Amino acid sequence: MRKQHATVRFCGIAGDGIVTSGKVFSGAAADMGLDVLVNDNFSAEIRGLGKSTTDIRVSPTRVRSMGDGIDALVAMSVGESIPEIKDIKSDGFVIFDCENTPEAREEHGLPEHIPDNLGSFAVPLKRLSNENARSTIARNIVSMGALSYLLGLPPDIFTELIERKLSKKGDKVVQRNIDAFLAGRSYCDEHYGPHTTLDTPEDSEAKKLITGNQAVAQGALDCGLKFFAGYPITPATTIMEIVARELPKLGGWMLQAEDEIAALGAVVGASFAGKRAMTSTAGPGLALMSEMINMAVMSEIPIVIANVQRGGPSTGLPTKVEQGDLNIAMYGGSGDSPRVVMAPTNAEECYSGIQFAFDIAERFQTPVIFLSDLFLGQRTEVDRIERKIERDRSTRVSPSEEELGNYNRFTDTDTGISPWVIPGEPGALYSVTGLEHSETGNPNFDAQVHLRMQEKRYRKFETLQKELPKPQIIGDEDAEIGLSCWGSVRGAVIEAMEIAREEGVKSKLIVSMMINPQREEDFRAFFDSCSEVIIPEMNHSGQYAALMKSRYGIRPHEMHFPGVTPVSPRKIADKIKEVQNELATETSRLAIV
Amino acid sequence: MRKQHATVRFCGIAGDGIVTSGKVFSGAAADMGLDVLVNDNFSAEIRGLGKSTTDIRVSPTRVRSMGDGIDALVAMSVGESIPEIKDIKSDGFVIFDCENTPEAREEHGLPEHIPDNLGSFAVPLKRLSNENARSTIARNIVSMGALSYLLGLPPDIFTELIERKLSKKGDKVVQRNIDAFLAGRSYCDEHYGPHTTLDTPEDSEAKKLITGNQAVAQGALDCGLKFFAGYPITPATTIMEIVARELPKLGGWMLQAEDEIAALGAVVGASFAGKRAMTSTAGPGLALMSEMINMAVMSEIPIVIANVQRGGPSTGLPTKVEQGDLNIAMYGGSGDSPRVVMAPTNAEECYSGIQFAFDIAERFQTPVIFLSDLFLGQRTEVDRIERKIERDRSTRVSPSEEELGNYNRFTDTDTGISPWVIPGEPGALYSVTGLEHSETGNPNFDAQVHLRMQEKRYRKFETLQKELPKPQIIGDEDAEIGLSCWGSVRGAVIEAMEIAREEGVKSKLIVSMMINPQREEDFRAFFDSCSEVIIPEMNHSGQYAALMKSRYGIRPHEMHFPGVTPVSPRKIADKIKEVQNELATETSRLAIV
Amino acid sequence: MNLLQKRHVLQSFERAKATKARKHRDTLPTWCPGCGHFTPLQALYEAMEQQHIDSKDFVLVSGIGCSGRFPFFIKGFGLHALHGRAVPIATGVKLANPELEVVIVGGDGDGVGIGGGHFPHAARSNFDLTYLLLDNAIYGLTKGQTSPTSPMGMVSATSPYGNISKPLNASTMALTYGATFVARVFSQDRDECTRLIGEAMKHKGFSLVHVLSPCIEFHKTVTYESVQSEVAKLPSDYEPTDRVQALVLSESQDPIYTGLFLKEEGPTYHDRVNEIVKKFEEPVREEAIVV
Amino acid sequence: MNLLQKRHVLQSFERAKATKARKHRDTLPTWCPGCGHFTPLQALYEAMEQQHIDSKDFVLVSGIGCSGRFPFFIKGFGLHALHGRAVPIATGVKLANPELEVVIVGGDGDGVGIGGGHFPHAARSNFDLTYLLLDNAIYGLTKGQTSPTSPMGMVSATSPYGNISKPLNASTMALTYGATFVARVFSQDRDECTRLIGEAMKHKGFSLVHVLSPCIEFHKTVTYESVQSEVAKLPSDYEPTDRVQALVLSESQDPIYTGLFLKEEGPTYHDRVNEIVKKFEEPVREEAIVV
Ligand SMILES: Cc1ncc(C[n+]2csc(CCOP(=O)(O)OP(=O)(O)O)c2C)c(N)n1
Ligand SMILES: Cc1ncc(C[n+]2csc(CCOP(=O)(O)OP(=O)(O)O)c2C)c(N)n1
Ligand code: SF4
Ligand code: SF4
Ligand SMILES: [Mg+2]
Ligand SMILES: [Mg+2]
Repeated sequence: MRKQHATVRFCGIAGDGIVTSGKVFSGAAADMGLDVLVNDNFSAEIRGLGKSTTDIRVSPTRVRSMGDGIDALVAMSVGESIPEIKDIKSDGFVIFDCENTPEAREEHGLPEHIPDNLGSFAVPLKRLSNENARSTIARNIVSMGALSYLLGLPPDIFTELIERKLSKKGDKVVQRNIDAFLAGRSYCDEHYGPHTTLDTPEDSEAKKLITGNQAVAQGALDCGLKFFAGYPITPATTIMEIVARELPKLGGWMLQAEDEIAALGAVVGASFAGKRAMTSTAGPGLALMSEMINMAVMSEIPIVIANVQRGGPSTGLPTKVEQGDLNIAMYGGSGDSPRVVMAPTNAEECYSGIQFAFDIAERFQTPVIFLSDLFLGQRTEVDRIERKIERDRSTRVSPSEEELGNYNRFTDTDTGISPWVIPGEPGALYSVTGLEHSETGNPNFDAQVHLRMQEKRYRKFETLQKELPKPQIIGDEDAEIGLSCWGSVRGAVIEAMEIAREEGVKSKLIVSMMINPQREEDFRAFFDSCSEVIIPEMNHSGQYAALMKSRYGIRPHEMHFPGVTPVSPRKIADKIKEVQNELATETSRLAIV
Repeated sequence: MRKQHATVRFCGIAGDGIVTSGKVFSGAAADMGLDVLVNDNFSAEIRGLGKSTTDIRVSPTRVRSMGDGIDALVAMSVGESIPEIKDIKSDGFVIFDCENTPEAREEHGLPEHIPDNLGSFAVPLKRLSNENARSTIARNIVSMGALSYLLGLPPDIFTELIERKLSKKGDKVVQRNIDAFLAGRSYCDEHYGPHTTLDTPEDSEAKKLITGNQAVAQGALDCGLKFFAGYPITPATTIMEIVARELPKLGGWMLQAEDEIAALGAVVGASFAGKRAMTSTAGPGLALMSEMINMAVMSEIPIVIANVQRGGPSTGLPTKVEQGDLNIAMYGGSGDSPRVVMAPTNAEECYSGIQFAFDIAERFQTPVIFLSDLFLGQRTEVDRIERKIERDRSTRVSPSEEELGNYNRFTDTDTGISPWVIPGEPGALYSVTGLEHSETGNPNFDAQVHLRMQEKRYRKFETLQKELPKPQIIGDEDAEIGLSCWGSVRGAVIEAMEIAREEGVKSKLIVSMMINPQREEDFRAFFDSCSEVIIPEMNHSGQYAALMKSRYGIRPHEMHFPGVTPVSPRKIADKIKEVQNELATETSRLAIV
Repeated sequence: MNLLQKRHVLQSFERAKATKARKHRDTLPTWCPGCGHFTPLQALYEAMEQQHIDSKDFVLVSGIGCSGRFPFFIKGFGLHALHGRAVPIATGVKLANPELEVVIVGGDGDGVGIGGGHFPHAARSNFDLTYLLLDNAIYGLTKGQTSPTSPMGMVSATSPYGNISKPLNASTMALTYGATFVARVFSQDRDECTRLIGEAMKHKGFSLVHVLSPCIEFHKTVTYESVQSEVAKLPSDYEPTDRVQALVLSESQDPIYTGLFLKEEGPTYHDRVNEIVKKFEEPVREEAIVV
Repeated sequence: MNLLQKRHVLQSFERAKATKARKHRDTLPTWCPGCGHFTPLQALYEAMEQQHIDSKDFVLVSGIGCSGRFPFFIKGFGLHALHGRAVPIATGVKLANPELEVVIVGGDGDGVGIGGGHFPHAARSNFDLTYLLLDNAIYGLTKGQTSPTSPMGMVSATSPYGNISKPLNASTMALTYGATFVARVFSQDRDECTRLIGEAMKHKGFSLVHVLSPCIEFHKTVTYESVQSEVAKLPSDYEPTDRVQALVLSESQDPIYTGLFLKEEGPTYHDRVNEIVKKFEEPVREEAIVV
């Protein structure tokens, strides 16, 4: 049968080569010019008994989300794979190991769990690996052969990729793996024949791949990052690891601190000394940084924190996604503590967004919390980034000659932005503090001074609001149903809207990387133009919805996805239809009266 | 002239005996049976150049707030006192030092700042102190004599109080101070004659005084506190200091930790081991505790945190009041992190509230953040507390014999509450973790398990909501204007409503110690019954208002007082009148159409 | 996990089964087969066994890290805490109920990195706690970053050009802080592990057992072999009574000494608390105290 | 403040005026008249003066406490940070711009209490920072609670029945952590203060100057007189080159030695960073590095 999209899942435990399988399959797909999205699902354990899966969704057209269900399951280990079968779509199939011939497949306990409607392909992975690669280690490559055959994908690009990836290990290794791959194919050809045919892309140019975390690191490095301090934490560690390797090449440095407080402290210090500086972390680390973020708010020091959200609360679910840190990002400071909160929705925005974050942080002398999430940070997607390399970029507001004459660090201006002089620059000396202070920077606890400085700190946000780009509005302008969302959910929402539209219901979406501040007029106008609003997000309590309710007075339909796995476009599409339906009933009921 | 309320301010610097003056005056007033409220205003510096003032408001009827303006200023030092003159009401007066005779008063630079309408009483404080007490140190006692005379208060209760307080220091000291006091009186009698006559109370029984922080400590000790760990921080330190002294007498212990994280960590440990345990802190400390609070949320360990709010953000204004920590209390955890938030409104509620906090924490196995504030915590007020002493009180839910048979630490129940077994008790062994976990307590990252456990953690809050006492509704039931407030602002709001009522505008108020969860139906019904809602609070960004907007969909008039000093009832009264006015215009405009 | 690996895990575990300390017979540790942490786990089982500690009176508080998973592999009460915070939490447990046997387990990152601010105070206060610090000179759970005990020059994802900070020495730190029991042991020396963990638990006061416990998955230079070749037992006539002497020997890198550096008897924090609390129980004395 | 007190403050301050280091001629320190911290402040002025440090290149990072107010009394750039966090913040300042002279000032509570987790890492990494730890064995700013360096038995509002934890020793800790310059001085010994602060600033690497600086307002037992009677200068022939020797002498309580315990030359953290960064600047070598 023909398919447009297809999602493949490799499932196994450590030693099964799940990650490699994912890399090879997605790499080959990208080489063919297919659009690709990869979502890894690791256990929080290092090896031991942990299960891991990798989903790869490919399509000749744009892949926006992991979709609903999978088309093919490659079951590398039995026990772990059985619960995955339920995710397979009605026209999908399973590949699994069999000792010898398909007839012997009953031995393994897996086949009886496969419903009749599914394709069920027993392949002697271990045997073919042994025969072709002299070891069981190439089982995943055998399965790749089987899979490529059953999906109707040509072999060459796979073999080329295998050759490229393994060339360093010598010809023998390359040949053995290619043999294993081809053995998987011919076994299926012999015993089963093709199953699915995936559409091929019009533009078959090979695509590059990138993860969200890579895009964040690249973006920061390209726009003048000079100092990074961090503490390892899943799923943010890769950002600091890339920076550790790349920053010294550009004359900068990554400091591994003793904890998150020290990491952010060093960032505050470096920024005070005039350098673009950042850290990356996840929920527990962000919680530890609360007090230091506030220090930066009060002393108006630019900092950028890339927070890659994982399941919470507390240590929570380190290797699972959730959008749970909006509350703490917005409200995690004691006292009245305004800060910028941003949320990129895909790898492109990870790149452009982090650059914008630096521009804002520096110009407005404020912390920026950049909320990525585990799904976005770790997933592999097609690299659509337009690089913008400007390594001595600065958006700092320096004082004019005149302003320097009578310099105050915290001059109260119309914009709320006070020109600043960096330590080491001549013409002005001052101290900053986390205490309330007057324009000079010296501590001051007078009621009027406090009022004035609070207003100044908030005024910067009004200035920023005016300078922001417009939010994106997507979909049918005349739709009654409006949606709003944030972060990596955007892809699934757009896909859901497309599904709903195909099924006869129009809708529209407002979404912006800017969570705080936001162009409130645009949002208000959008919500005013909707009869009903739906807000889907990946958490239990509806954190973004609560913000929208408080800010715009709307009463949205909230959809709370508990995290762990990326959200389902189908469920959102159904909700759109359901709400439209209610609306129709409502209207007709009103008409009757 | 006769007066009902009177507010007296002592102003000076370290060494002027401001605190003693406040204690003596408020003590004497309470001894006379007057109602009393004292608000100290210290500088954040230890001594050096810091200024301090003490306001004492007294009245034969209930004193609910510091009111607006002062009736008498006792200027102990010139430079510091000049800015205070503007706060004096039109019929008020100033007492200040003069070298010798009133004629010589020009020397001091203060009198020219005193407007003509005010009483201006030069008294040779230093000279009379020297003459009567052989030192300048009794200047404040001389001023007390002058003040008591000018307010028409009888001398005996003052002299008795002086005798009582100083008796330990010997007869000579007592006599010298009494002489100084009487010298101040006779000087005024001789040179000026009486100025004001304060109404005397019907019930002249002597009153006891207490501060909010004392009430918190007392409440906790009376309901079974066994362990306290803390780290000093203004304005919460006195709670830990009282507990340090009193807890060992009851077999418990106060541990001074190395920081706030360790303090709360020790509380978590002690509570896990089955003891009622708490800590106290203020904004910067609460920020540091974010991660540990979340640990308690996730592993369902009861903890109580008394957070005495001071000006923020960051180190902020350590010795000034603000209601700025509602956001961090509610939302300061990473992930979806439900917690109980309470805010007492006066010393009685500090006492009863903290006891309720322990009952809730233990029964619902949850953190409770108890938001007092600097004004409430430090102010002295009349002790109206009904002691409830139950030192082995427990609201813990233990498993039945049957439940113990097949014990799971986190059994999913209808109430969300899982019976718990304390380490050391027989019959069940388990581990808890900040990771997501199944009913057994063991780590588990399955989507369904996460969903189930999140629901369970939130379900406890629904159960609690049903068990809560009704919120207080105060004022005229049929009023169109409704108010809501939280914490120590309540007193000023009630006073404002009384003022507005006297001036012809009715209003009503809903207020509850419970901020989260809240009896939502009652609040909704109240708001539904109002045409307009006003929410005054002591912060810049309207944190409580934002919560009410999000939770109830209301669009209130927000009043943001910037903190530093307690709020003004007059301003709130004016707002009530203004909103009623608008409403009237609106209605009549509608009527015209 | 291939069969060979599975067998390794099972074997490590089967040996442990011999004691009754294990919680669930069907729970396998989640560590990599061959991880250094298996032996100290078994040693702890045995020490508990030898001292007849009732599971219900045993509380294990752990940090976050591979080492932090101990509570789930042992029979008793467990509190798998936050990264770096096991020490203060354990303090609360012990002060609230001194009848409990409270043991702390954590890694090097956990203990002298993020938790390094708590360690000095637990030691100087002489809380009656036993602290097993499993030092693999790396961040294991987060997949192999440089830790505060990593050697200079170590290459890892966070120090791709080599670590440029001197490593810390947990034993020396404990001695400086005033800990009253300080021992170091190589995790593969099972008998020594059992003996020292047992002694530490018996000791009244704060005890550190600094376990050199290699990470076979991520550490390329600190391995069983490297540690084996660097360690040497303290001289047989060494008396663990002199703090200065202990400091000097614990600092040595060539060889790295293992064994009991110091054991000092004296009142624990709780003993001192009791002294104060008791005064209030005696009615005659109560009046004497001016508060 | 009575005139006498005012005079004391002014006098302490007038003396300081003699140097140009003071920021505003009209800003008086907010400390209690007679506070131990006045002399180290003056000593810092003088050391800056002697070394001709340009104010614009001087950054003072301080913690929270009475000692933390230094930045407002001095001519230069100042960052009055959070309680306990001056050390990591200063690290960031220095790494971002090594041209700046970065000095840290903080109290005992700030440095070995709440900030005690950062101190080890700054020392072992040998960041080029000078740390003035003003130790008054009490929490001054919050009005006199027990601190981690308070003597056993000390009565305060938070230890009303006497402190029951052993005090920590900041000098010994710094030595254990690997600091390359460790000195202790009595705050009233003005010349020694000036000399050692100057030496510390000149030293390339992490320098601790542990200043015994009594709190006259709240401390009843650690006073000018008590400290004066307990301190003794290090023997005149003492060579500050041996860490173990330094450890032993720094531990001594009778007498409490003052002077320079250790000074070790060697590359700072930044020197090592530079070495790495330089490799990438040299095009020939760049290719050699496999990343
Ligand atoms: C506040 C916080 N920061 C970071 C982490 C991520 N994290 C988990 S374990 C770990 C390090 C583990 O290293 P170590 O303590 O040496 O234990 P090991 O795994 O080596 O036994 C880190 C950084 C976390 N869980 N919490
Ligand atoms: C996070 C946090 N906790 C507590 C405080 C309150 N606090 C301010 S200064 C201080 C202690 C000061 O003692 P020390 O560091 O010894 O300095 P000193 O005042 O004695 O010079 C404390 C506890 C704070 N500002 N921030
Ligand atoms: S990663 Fe290292 S420390 Fe962790 S379980 Fe594996 S071998 Fe052990
Ligand atoms: S309280 Fe103590 S440390 Fe603080 S200024 Fe006064 S004397 Fe100095
Ligand atoms: Mg480790
Ligand atoms: Mg101090």
